Amino acid sequence: MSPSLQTARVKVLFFGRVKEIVGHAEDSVELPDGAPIEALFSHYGANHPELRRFRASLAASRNQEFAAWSTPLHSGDEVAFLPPVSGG
Amino acid sequence: MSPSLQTARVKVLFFGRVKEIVGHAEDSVELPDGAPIEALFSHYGANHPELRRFRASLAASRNQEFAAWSTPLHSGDEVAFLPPVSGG
Amino acid sequence: MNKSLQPDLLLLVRDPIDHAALIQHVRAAEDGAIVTFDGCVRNHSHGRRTLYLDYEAYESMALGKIREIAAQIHEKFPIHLMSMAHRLGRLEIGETSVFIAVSSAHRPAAFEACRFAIDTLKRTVPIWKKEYFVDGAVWAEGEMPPAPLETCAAKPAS
Amino acid sequence: MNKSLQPDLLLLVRDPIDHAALIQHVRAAEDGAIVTFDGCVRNHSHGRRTLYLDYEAYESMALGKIREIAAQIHEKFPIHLMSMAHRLGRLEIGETSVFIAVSSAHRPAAFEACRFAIDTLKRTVPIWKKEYFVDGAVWAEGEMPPAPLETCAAKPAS
Repeated sequence: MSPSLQTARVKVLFFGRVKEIVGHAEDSVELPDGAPIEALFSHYGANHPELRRFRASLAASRNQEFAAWSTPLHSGDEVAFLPPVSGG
Repeated sequence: MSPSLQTARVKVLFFGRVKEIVGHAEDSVELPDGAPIEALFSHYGANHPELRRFRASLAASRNQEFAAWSTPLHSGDEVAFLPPVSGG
Repeated sequence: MNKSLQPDLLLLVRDPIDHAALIQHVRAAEDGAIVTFDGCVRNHSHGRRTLYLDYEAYESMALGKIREIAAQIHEKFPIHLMSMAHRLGRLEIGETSVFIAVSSAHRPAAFEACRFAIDTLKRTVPIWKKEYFVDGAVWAEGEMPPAPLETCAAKPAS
Repeated sequence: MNKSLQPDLLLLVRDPIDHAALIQHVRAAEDGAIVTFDGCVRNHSHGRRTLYLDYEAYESMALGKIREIAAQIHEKFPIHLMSMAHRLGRLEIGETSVFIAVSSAHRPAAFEACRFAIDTLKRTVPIWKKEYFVDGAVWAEGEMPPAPLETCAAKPAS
């Protein structure tokens, strides 16, 4: 049972400017179990070069908590790439 | 026209605990023109010894402005001896 | 008092304070923030159960001091408008004794001005509160207003 | 979140915010102070005339973050109750986007907690505002949430 043989299906959510770039609000992606959030972002960055320009200003979340980009992902996780917040 | 020959009539107002001690809300007093607020207070203190106990916690006002006890009084002035304020 | 034209709403009232009217007064399309302070009658004071309060004021001077506070906060903080009302007479538990509303483009000014207004009111406005308990009544311990400078004019010319 | 039993009123809403209900929720006989913050839509932003705003949220996470703010202010300040509502969707000029009410026995806690709540909301709650002008629309410049620590668990065991 090497980690690379297992896959994880995660739910991905997009908001604000990121949603406009990606073109939809929600996605479902299969990736190697334990892959970091960073790897998931690279997947979208490859398809949407404009997204890479915003990388430095984005925060990541996993299961509704802010998370480091190195956080490993597992099946059932919910991930989002969050632009700077501007509520209030 | 030495100052001591002139008299001044001033209006005196009492509030809160001071009003309860003095027994009324308003008074009109004749005193030498230029006499300080302190002298007016002594007049009431003589009649109401309990008032003298509160002297250190009282503020004086002349014409609706806080005033030093040494402020000289003239005809038409409105004076009050104000307990510590507790609005709000 | 160089701001006497400012259209702030400053009141001493004997009937219940109309919060909505005071807020409406400061609300304008150019503002992004409104901060309000509502001082209400607590059911306890120094560990005793309060029945009701009675507020008394030196009304003409109190209004003058409230106008001074309004002028000061316009000088100190970039706010738009303020309203302030203090109620007098008998107040029951839960009723509002003082209400302040401040509007500004950005929130720090509204927060700081509203706080300054109530803190200054409690130190300088001649209003007194008598607290009624089951077993008696006391004048609330108050605050001493800032002492004015002694004036030399008191000495008669000799 | 050891304060999950606290009966604070914490809402995301799509209809106009009911200020009176939020204030009523925190008002109690043991309180002497209620401080409120009303964040409303300004008619201008960075020198341009705003037509309207549109707010979007990551709703489940935003509610979680708002509950964290409530738990934090109960830990930090001796307050009694708080209510907080943020509106989503299209908002016109002058409408309230966020409203916070905090009650306490004495005023410093209510002021400080209310200020802490709106400051923290603006840094940590995933809500985004799009500003519409006559000549276009932009996402408001926002604030970066505090960065979480990098986790070592990311490295696969080799």
